[in-house]
Amino acid sequence: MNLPMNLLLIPLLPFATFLLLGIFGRKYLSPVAGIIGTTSLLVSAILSLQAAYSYFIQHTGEVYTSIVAWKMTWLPFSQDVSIDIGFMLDPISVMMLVVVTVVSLMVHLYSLGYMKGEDRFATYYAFLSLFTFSMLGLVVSVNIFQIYMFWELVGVSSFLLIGFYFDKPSAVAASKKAFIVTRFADLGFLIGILILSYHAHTLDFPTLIQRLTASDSTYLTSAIGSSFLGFSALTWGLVLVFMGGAGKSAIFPLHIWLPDAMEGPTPVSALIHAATMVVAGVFLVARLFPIYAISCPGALELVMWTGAISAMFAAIIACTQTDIKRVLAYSTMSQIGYMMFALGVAGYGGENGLGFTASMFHLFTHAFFKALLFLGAGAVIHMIHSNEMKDMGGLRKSMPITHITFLIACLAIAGIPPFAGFFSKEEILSAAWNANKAIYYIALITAGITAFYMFRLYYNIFWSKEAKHDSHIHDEHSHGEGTLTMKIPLLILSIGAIGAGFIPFGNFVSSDGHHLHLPFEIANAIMPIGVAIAGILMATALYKKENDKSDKIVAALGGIYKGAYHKFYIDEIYLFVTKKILFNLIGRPAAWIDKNIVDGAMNGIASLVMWKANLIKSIQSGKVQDYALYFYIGVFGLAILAIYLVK
Amino acid sequence: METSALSFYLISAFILITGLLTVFTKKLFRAAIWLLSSLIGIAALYFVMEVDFAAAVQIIVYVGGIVVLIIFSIFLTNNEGVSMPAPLSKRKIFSAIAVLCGAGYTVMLLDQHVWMAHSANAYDPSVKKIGYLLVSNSPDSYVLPFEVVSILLLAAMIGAIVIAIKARPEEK
Amino acid sequence: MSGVPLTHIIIVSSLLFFIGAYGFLTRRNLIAMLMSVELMLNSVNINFIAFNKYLFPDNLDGLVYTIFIIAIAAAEAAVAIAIIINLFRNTRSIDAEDADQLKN
Amino acid sequence: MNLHILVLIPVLTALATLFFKELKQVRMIAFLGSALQLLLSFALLAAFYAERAAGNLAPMLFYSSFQWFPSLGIAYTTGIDGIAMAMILLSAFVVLAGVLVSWKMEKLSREFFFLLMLLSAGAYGFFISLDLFVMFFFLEIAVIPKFLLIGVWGSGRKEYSAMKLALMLMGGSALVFLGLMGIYFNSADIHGQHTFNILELSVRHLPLSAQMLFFPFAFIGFGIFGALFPFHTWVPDGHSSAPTAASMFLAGISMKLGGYGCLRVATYLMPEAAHAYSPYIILLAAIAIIYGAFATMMQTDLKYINAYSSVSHCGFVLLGIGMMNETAITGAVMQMISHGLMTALFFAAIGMIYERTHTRMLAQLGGLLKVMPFISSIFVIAGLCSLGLPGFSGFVAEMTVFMGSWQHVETGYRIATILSCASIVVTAVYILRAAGKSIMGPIVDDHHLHLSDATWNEKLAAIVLLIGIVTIGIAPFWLSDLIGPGVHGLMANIGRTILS
Repeated sequence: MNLPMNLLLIPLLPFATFLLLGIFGRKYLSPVAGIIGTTSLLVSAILSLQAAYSYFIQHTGEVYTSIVAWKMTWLPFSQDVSIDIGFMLDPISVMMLVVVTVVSLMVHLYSLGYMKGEDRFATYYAFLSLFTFSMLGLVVSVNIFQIYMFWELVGVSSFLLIGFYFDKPSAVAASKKAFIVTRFADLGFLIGILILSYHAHTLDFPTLIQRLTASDSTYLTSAIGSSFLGFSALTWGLVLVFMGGAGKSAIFPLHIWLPDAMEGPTPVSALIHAATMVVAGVFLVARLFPIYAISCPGALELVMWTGAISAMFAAIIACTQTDIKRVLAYSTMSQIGYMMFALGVAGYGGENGLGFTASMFHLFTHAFFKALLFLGAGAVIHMIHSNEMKDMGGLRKSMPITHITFLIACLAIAGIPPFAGFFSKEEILSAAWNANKAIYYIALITAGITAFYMFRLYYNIFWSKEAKHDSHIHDEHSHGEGTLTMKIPLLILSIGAIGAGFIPFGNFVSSDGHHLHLPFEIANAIMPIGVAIAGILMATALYKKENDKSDKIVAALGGIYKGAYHKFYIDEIYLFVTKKILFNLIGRPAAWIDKNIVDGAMNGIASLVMWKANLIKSIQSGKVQDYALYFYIGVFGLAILAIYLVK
Repeated sequence: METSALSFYLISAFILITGLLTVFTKKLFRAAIWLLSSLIGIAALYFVMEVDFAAAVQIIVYVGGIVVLIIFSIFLTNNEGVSMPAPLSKRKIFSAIAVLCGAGYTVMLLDQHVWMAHSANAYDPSVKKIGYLLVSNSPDSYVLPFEVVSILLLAAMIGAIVIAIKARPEEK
Repeated sequence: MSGVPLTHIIIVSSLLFFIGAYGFLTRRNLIAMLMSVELMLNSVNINFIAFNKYLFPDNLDGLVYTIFIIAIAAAEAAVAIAIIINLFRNTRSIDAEDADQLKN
Repeated sequence: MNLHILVLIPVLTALATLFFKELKQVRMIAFLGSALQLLLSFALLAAFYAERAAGNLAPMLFYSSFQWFPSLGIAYTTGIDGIAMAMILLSAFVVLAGVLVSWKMEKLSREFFFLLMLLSAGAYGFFISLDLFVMFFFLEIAVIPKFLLIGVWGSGRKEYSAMKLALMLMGGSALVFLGLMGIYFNSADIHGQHTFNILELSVRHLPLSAQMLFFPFAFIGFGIFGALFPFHTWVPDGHSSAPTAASMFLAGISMKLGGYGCLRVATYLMPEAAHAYSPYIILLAAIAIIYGAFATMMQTDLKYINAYSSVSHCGFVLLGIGMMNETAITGAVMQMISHGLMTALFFAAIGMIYERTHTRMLAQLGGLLKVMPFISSIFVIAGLCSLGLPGFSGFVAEMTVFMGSWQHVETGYRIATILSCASIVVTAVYILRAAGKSIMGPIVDDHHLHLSDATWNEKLAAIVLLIGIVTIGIAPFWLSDLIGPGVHGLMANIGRTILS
């Protein structure tokens, strides 16, 4: 195997770039910042590909074991429980290594051209490297607290990147919203960790999984034994950990931050909100998958249903959005719903592990074509300087490469055979078919809707209105289709979008490490292809030529359409909850109580003393005779006292 | 009731009545006169108790000295004619209560208390013995307090002069 | 003088004392207060002499005390009157109520 | 390597500042004094490690004792263990940063630096002394300078806050003294000898009745210093009207005196009572954390925000102590150190902003990132640290407290832990609200445009504190190795209550 040193280099290189650009970037290195960032990512990508090659290809023996290349005790809590940082090689972590580094490299390359004019160019690359470092750290973590740590770092870097154009109040609000919602989910994750570590007496992944899955282990019985509000502690732990994952992967209840996160620069959305960060939740559930599958099927059930709902819900909203980045954001949410419920339907080991492999395969292929979609959209926005569909149309002649690559990506995501999306989605559907019919049908309908809204997007950008844009192409300030550095990533990713499907994923990634032969029957492939083609035809009919058919349908749908367009008013509900309840019902009274009651009590004591002092003061009236009287009374009292005491 | 007991009761009644009158009369000068008569009554009491020296001193110093001094001060502050304003009602009530219960309590105590005489032999307060006590150098004599009192009197005199002296020029 | 019990004398002196006290507490005039103080001092003298005569006849401490008290009373009266005159000179009145510069 | 130099240097620096007139010399002396103090504490740390490496496992190292009042059993005994060592390092960092931040203190600069040094001398003395009376003595030394610093150099309602702070701290020290008397008189050894020495007292078990009576006095007394819930009202006013350096000292060091006192005096010497009262402590701490966090959300003045967040963070310290197990107490000590550093950094940043924009109101601030990038990034870093972001000390301390509090035997206390965990969300809300409004977003009023960025001394101050925060954040094992044995020593006494 390769030395731990060059494994460690993979995350450390982006970290070094972050420090370098962060401290010295602004003043000295800003012109050359892009080059530094990209080269360091290139080296890191090569190293991870080499690690993947040596881990998968040169692999001997039947089962892929998880190898801990390097581990160090970071913070000891007690003898057996401590946070340690390490580097673990495991089928899913190596796969994620490859995905993260490759997509991050593409985004780095793309940003060279896209972000050229920015004044905070170096800081942008610093934050991008920080993000890549924390994502890599998250992926290779060996300890559940290490994953939590890098989880927070990923959250902060997404906060910094979303709020990159910080002089736009909407960007600042979006970054705050993203961070607070994910932070709320991390709270669940933290409590989940506390529960699991309390019962398993360890934070280390391999031992944690071993202790909570071995049927005879005392830890497992203690975890299932103690219950709270009806559910066992283990279920609470796993559900809360899933809540953490759901927050980061924008699953249904906690998805409100993803559409607003589009305020960030488009390459950032491509990297963070398409390929890497949003799949962190899926990766987390995959990492703890044995516990979910073996010890606590209830939690897995919850994962399945939330995933399915999220997929369907997002697909419906995506059909109504006009901002192309928001369409892609909802499509990401829907695809992640796919991955989640694929994990949900899976069991542990052997044949019923198909869901797990399908989910990972979909994650792998989705990273490529979704990043491609975002970068393509970025190129379009870069030229048109607006996100709205209505300003676009007929761009296929002025942006040939973007057009072709965008088409490839749309075909891939819709699930048309030769492209990667078809293979991974078909595996998910067959896994769902074996496990749960209802989920299968939901997935089928969602696949159709996905095809529909993707091609709606495609036609609106590249076809429908012709004339309006000729003026745009010739005026000087438009960059045309963007520099070379923007085109290369598009081409590489489109190769990925086509080729990724043919990789025999089964014998690399599986729930228990054994090789898994992915069955490929034409029979159950027909249904998804048919549904996809139907979706595409409907979209062509409505949107290829500029016509009012789509407006008639919108009028017909009326209320539903408006609801979907406004994201079913979930944002407003959340806002109401936070604004009314948290701010007014708890925050304001807390501040008021502190100012008046607690502080008032202190001031009250002070004024009490002052009042007493005034009372005493009046005794010193200055009249000699008053003093004489008090003196007399005093003497008289003492005399009585003396007499009684003496007697 | 021998004559001396009777005379004692008469004199003490006289003392008490004149005392009350000094305290309650409106006119300041008249109060001084009642004080004078009360002090004379006390001197008579000493005579009745056969302590002639004390009576003599009482008459010379108190009646002759202090009351005259008081009358002088009344004239100096020229309000011999004026009648004093009535005391504040609040103060009068409080002091009346205090004094009455004080007096009542003392009288009640005196009734129950039995006095223990320490020696039975006769009491002759002859002037020779007083003189011996005051100025002889025997260990139990009072020569030291005697000297101290004389110094005190000297100081009092100087003090009185300094306080009451006409305002010095620079004060004006 | 043998017939008069000691208690009666002491009652007389304490009554005189309380009369003096009452006078001191209520009189509005500083000189009147001085007079009441004289009364109180005299009642103390009566006490001394009475105790000396009835309880400790063989030595004359009581009598000597009385003499000293009378002397001191004289000194005290002198100083008091000097103060009163001075006060009169400043505030034109010797009413006890006005003399409250020491008010808080 | 005797410890008296540690107290001697600040006192000498304080005296030295009195002999110079202009600001230049005075601040140079104060700077040299505090820098020397920092070097000395590092030397002490090295000696400490050497001593520990050489196998000397005595609870207190560099032990020395001089008779002061032999008849009463009071001796000037000094000695340090891991916890005291960490506290000394914290104070050294904050003092140096404090001096650097007040580089342009024109007004009565000589007295200002004199009082600062006196305050730091009190803190050092408090941490190294092992005699209850001497500890109380140094605690008192530290109170008066605070009053003067706020009263004279403060801003806003400075007289009111100075008076309030002084009175409440005096009240606190009165209670502490009562507690000390309770301990002193109830701990006579076989032949009737009383003593104030902590080591001897820890061996003599006080009768339970005495403990139950005097523990509340000692704990509440020190609690008032450490912002225990109902008695925390001096914190917002005191901190916000204090000058920058004073509020750094107040929050950075003097609130730690309270926490350290609660741990070393109240809990260590009266463990049974501590165990009996722990439900109340935990309840108050949980309230302080959540209540403080929510109250912070409503504040509009930057300094009030940081002051209230200090109340919330100090709640963690008391929560850790209340949980009475080794991990939680280690977490409490770490939280003291991390909170000391980060709140000092936060106040420094706010001070710098205030010096330039002359306003602390959120409404009047905006978009400072473009104008003063260094100060804004310091402000954001301090915010993220108090948020509990990994890589900074806040995360390390809070996670240790959470892990420790979750190990508590009784499952009823999980609610307190969940409540305090929930505070990380509320903290995130108010930190981002403050940072979002003042640092990011558009420029609010245009004459902020030509404000200058941090000068060299402010940068140095920030870097000094940053080094502390990041070293703990990146590699916390050195801190837990330093504190671990110290807490283990305490647990010998505290632990016996859980077993019995």
